[in-house]
Amino acid sequence: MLDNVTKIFKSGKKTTTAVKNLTLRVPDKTFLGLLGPSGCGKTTTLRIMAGLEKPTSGRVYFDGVDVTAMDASKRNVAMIFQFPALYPTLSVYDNIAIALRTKLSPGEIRKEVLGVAEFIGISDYLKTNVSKLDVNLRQKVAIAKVMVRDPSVFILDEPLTVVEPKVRNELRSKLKEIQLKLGKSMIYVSHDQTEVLTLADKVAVMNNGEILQYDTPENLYNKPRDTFVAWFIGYPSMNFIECEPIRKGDRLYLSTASGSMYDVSHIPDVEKLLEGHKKLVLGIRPEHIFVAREGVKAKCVKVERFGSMKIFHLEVDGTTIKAKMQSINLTVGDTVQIDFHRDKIILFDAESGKSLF
Amino acid sequence: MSRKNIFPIFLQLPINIIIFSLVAYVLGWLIYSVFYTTPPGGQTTFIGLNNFITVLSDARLFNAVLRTAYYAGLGTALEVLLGMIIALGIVNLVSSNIRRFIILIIFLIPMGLSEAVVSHIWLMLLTPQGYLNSILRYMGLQPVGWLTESMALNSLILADIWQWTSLPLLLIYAARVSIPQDLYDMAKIERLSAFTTFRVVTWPYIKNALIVATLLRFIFMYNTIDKIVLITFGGPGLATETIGYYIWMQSFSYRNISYSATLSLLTLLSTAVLAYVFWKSLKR
Amino acid sequence: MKVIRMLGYLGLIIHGLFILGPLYVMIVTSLKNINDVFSIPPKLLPFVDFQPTMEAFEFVANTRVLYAFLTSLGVATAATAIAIIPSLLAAYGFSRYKKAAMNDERSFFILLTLRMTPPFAVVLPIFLYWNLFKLYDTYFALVWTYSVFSVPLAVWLLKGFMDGIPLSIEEAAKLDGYTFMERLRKFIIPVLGPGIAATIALVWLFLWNEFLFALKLGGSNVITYTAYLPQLRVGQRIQWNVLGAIGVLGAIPPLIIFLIFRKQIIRVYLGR
Amino acid sequence: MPKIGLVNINKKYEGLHLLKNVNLEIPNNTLFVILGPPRSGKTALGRILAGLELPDSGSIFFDDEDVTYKGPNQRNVSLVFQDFALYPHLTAYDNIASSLLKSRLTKEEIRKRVKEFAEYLKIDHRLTHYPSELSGGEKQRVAIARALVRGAQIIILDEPFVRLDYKVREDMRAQLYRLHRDLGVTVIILSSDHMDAMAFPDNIAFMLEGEIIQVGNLDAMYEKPTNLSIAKYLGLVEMNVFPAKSILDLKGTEIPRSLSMLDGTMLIGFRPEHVTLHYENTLKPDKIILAGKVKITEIVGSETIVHLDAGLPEPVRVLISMIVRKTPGEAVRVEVDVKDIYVFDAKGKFVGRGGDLIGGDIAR
Repeated sequence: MLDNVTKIFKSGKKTTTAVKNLTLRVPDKTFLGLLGPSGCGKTTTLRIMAGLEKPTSGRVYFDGVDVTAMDASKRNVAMIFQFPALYPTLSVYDNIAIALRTKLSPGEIRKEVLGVAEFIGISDYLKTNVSKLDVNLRQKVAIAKVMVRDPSVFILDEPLTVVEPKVRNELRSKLKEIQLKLGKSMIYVSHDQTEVLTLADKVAVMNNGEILQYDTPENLYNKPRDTFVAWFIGYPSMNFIECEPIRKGDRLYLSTASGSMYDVSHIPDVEKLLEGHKKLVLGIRPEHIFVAREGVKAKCVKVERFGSMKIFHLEVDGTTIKAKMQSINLTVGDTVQIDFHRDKIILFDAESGKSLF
Repeated sequence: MSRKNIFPIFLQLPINIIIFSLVAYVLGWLIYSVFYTTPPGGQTTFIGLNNFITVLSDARLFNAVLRTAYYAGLGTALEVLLGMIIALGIVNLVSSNIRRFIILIIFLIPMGLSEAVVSHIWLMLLTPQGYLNSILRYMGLQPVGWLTESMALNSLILADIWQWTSLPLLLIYAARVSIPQDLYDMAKIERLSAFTTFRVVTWPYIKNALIVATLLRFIFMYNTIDKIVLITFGGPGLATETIGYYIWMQSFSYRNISYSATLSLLTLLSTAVLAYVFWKSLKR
Repeated sequence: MKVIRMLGYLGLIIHGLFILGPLYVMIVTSLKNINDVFSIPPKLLPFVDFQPTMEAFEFVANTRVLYAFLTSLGVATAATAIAIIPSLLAAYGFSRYKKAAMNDERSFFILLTLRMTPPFAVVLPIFLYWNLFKLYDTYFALVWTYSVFSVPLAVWLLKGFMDGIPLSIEEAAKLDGYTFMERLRKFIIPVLGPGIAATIALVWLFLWNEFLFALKLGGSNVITYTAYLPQLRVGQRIQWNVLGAIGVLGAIPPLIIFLIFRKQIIRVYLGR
Repeated sequence: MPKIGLVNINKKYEGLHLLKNVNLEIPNNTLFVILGPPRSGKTALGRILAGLELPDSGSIFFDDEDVTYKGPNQRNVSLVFQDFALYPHLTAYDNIASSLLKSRLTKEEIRKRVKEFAEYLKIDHRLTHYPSELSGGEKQRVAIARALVRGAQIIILDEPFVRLDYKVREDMRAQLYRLHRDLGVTVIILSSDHMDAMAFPDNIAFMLEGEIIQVGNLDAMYEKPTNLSIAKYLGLVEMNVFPAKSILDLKGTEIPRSLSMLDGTMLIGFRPEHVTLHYENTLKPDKIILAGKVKITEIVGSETIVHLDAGLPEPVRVLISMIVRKTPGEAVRVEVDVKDIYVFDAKGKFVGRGGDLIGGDIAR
C-alpha cells in the first residue's frame, strides 16, 4: 500500500517529478494492473513498491508494516523485468534454482524447478546456457524464476512487450493461470491494455505521475472518470464529439457544431448535470453504435474486417468516428443513419475533460 | 569485381601507403641482417644460421629472458589485481558521480604521463639520497638501497605499478559500469549473498576485461624499456637487463647489428603471438 | 558491513596518496633551488621548509628546453594531422565492410600487432632508413615515423567509436541520395564528433609522451622534451629541479585531455 | 506510380537462405502489407526493394523497367527503418530537409515543402527539437516526413509499430491510411503483428522462412489459408488444431456423420470465434458438440476467451463476443458448426473447409 508517495528525479538542473503524491491501496490476493503511456511514472511507482527506488516523500506499507526504508532484499518480493534479467553464465536450471539455494534441500529444489519448467514449457532447455536462448525463451525462464519462489507479492514490469505476438498470447494465459494457482497479489505494469484488462482484477490508469482512476476493468470501461481514461481503455478507442446542450420544448438535445442533434433527455436528472457546463464532449464507444431507421447521417469511408470483427470508419459532421458492428455489412461509400445506445453515452465537460456522473 | 568490393580496398589504401613506406624497409632490413653481415669496411658475407646458434648459447640472453618474465609477470599480476580491487572499490563505495569522476581522474593521471617523466620522478624518489631514503632517515629508520643489485628490479616494478595500475583499473571499471542494473536488482530481490552476486553477476562481465587487461599489460611491460634506460641503465651490473634492454645495448652500444636484428626479429614474432592470443580473447 | 566499508575507504585513500605522493614530490622539486632538493630532514612543505623559487621554470624558459617543448608540440600535432584522415577512412572500412578484402578481421589483427611492436626492436632499422635518405635529425623523419606508429592506435579508437553508430543512420543518408564523401562529411563525422576529437587527443598524447624514437632519431637540432631529460643528468650535479619542472609542464596536456574527454575515454575501454 | 514486379528473387546471407525464389506483384498505388513471423525474410526483401542490397539472383521491375541494379534514389523508393534512423545531430526540421538539400530546390521552396509535410503529419510544432527530445510517435512521423518530402513514390516501413505504445499504434495506423489515400503513394508495410493485417486488409502477402506462401486480401487468407501456419497466425485468438483421430475418438460427444469418414491423420482446426455455447434444445445435424470444464477465462477488451478442458490434447479456446464470467471448473458444452472447420493434411497443407467436406469433395 502506497501512501501519497512522491518521487522527484534530479538530473542536473531539470527536476522531473516522476510520481506526484500517489496513494494506492492493493488489497491482498488481487491482481492489480498499472496502465499508462510510456513515461507516465508507472515503472517508477513499481520500483518504489519493490524497494529498488526510495520515494522522495511518502510512505510504503506492506500489510500495515512501514517498509519504506526496508531494502528490496528484505521485502520478499519477486519481480520480472521488461528485458529478461538472467545471470549470463548460468544454465536455465541454475538460473531458476539459485534463489532457492538457501531455503530448500537439493532434492526439493529439483522437484520444484522441474515442476515449474514443465508448466511453462521449457523443460527441454534446462541444461542449455541462458545466453544461447532467444528473447521469448529467456522471458519464460524469468517467469519460471519468479514462480519457484514464494514471495508476498509478484511485480511484473511490462514482461510481454519484448516477446513475439504469438508467444505473448500464450504467456498471457500462463500468467493468468499462475495468479489463480498461487493466489498471491500481483502488480502488472504495461502500456498494452489487452494484457492488463484480461489479467487484472483492479486497474489503475496513470498519466504524468498521477493515478487518474483506480477501479475494476468493467468500471473503467463503462464509467471512465475523464476523457484520457475513456480514450485509453478499449480497442478501438472511444469516439468524442464536441457539442452544446440545447433545450427544445421539454426535450434536451446536444447539438454538434454542424447541427446534428442527439436527444439526451432520458438520462436521469440530466438538467442538474448539465448546468454550469457550456461546452460538452459526447463520448460513445464504437461497439455501442448501431444502424437505426432515423438518426444521424454517416458516410462509410473505411472498413477494417477481421473475420467476425468489423470496424467501420464513419464520417459524421466532418469528423470520423469508428463503429464496431457485427451483423451489418457496409462498404466504403454507403451512407446510413446511425444512433447510439442511449445508456452507453458518457458526457464530459469540454474544458476539464472530467465526466459528468 | 564490381564497384562494391573495390571501394573498401580503396579505403585502406592511404594507411597502407603510410605504414608500408617504413615497415617494408624495416622488415626487409631485419630479415636481411639476420643472414648477412658487413663488418665495418669489410665485405658482406652470408652467415646462414649461426646467429640463431649464438642465440641458443647466449647465457646473458637467457638471464635477460628470466628477468623479463619476472618483471613483466609480477608487474602485470600486481597491477591487474590492484586495478580490479580499486575499480570495484570505487563502484561499490562511491556513489555520487562527481566524486567518482574526481577519484578516477586522480587515479588515471599517471597513465597520461610520459614514461620518461615517470622515470625521473621515481629517480628522485629511489636515488640513494633521494626523498624515500631521506623520509626513512627522518623517521629514524634504516635507508633502503632501492637501486642496489637485489632491489633494483623490484623498484622498477614499483614505478611501473604506480604508472600503469590505472589501465586495468579503467578497463575493469568500464566493464563493471556496463553491467545492466536490472541484474543487480534481481540479485537483491532474490536475496543472493554478496559472494554469489559477485560470482554470478559481476564476475562474468569483468572476467573478460581482466583477461584483456592482463594480456595488454604483459605485452606492454615486455615491450617497454624506457624506465630501464632512464633509471637503472640495465644495472647495477646486469640486475635489471631485460630482453629489450639487451637488444638496445646490442644495437647501439656493442654495435653488432646482425645479432641485434636476430633478437629483434624474434621479439617481434613473440609479440605477434601474444597479440594473437590477445585478439582471440577479445573476440570471445 | 560498516567495518568493510571503512577498510575500503582507507584502501582508496592509501592508493590516492600512493598516486599523489610522487606527483607532489615532482611539483615541490620543480619549485626548489638546486641545493634545497635533497636534504635531511626532507624539505617537503613550500614556505615552511624552503622558499619556492621559479628558478627551474626560468631555466626552462630561456634555454633549449623551451625549444624542445615546442618541437614536441609541433611533431605530435603534425603526425596526428597526417594520420587522422587516412585512419578515419580505414576505420570506416573496418567498421562497415567487415567481409571485404583488406577490411576483414585478419587485416585488423595485423594493425593490432603493429600497435604492439616494441620500439627497441625497430628503432635501429628506422634510424638506418632515415640515414639512407640523409634525413637523420630532421623534423620530417620524426614526424613520419610518428604518423606510422600512430595510425594503428587511431584506427583502433575510431573503429570503436564508429561501431557505436547504427548502420541504419548511414543507410538513411544513402536513401536520401548522399554520396560516400557527403555521408562521411555530413553525417558520420558530425555524429562521431566527440569520438574523433577524443581520438585526436589520445593519439596526440601518445606521441607527446614518446621517448625512444625521439632519443635516437633526433639529434642536435630536433629534440623533444622527453629526449632532453637525459641531458640534464650529464653534468656533475643532476639538475633535479629542472627535471621536476619539465615533468610538471609535460603533465599539463594529459590532465587537460583527461578532463575534457573522460566520457569518451571510458567508452573507448568499454568492452575492449 | 510504378507497378512493382519481383521475379525469382533469391538472397543468401552467411549460408542462410534468406529469400527463396520470391515472386510478388504489388499493383501501383496500393497499401501492401507483407506479414510473417520475425526472421522470415521480410526485412531482406524490403532492403532489396529499396535498393540498399542487391539480390543474388532475380530482378525487380517498376512498371516494366528493370531497376534491379539501380541505386535507391534512381528508384525513387524510400525506407523507414525500424529504429527510425533519425540523424541525432540534426533538428527534426533538418532531418526532414536533409533529402531535399541534394535537389535543386531553393532554400525557400525546401522550407515550404518541409512545413507542408510537417503540418500534414502533425509534427510542425516539434520541428526545432532534436530527435532525442521526441516521443516514439513523433520520431516516426519525422522519419515518414523525411521519406515523403523527397517525393518518393514508394515508401517501405519496416515493423513501423513495434516500438510504439499500444495506443499510439492505433493512431499511426490511421495516419498511414490517410497518407496513402491523400498522397496516392504506394505504402509497403513489413510487419509481424496480425493487427496490422487487420487494419489494412486489402493486399497482404504472407511470408514464411523466406517464401511467399499466400497473397490476397485478409478474408481470403482468413477463409482459405494455404497452410496451417497462416491459419494459426491470423486471428485475434490462435486457432484450435487437433488431429482428426483425437476428435473422432472422443467419448460422450456427438460426432456428425459427415466428419466420421475423414482420414484419422488429418488435422481439424476451428477458430475460437466459431465456437458457440451449446443449448440443449438446438440439436442440428452437422454440429460437433464438445463437453468440458472451464480451465481459465480471460477478458480481452469487450470479448471473453474461455479455455475449456474437453479431453483433447490441448485446452479448447472459445471466444465469446461479450463479457461473460465463467468460474474455473464449471461444466460447459460448446458446439462448432462443421461448415466452419478447417481441414489440413498431416503436413499442414490446407485441404478444405467444412463446407467442402459435406459436399463430399474430400476423399477418405
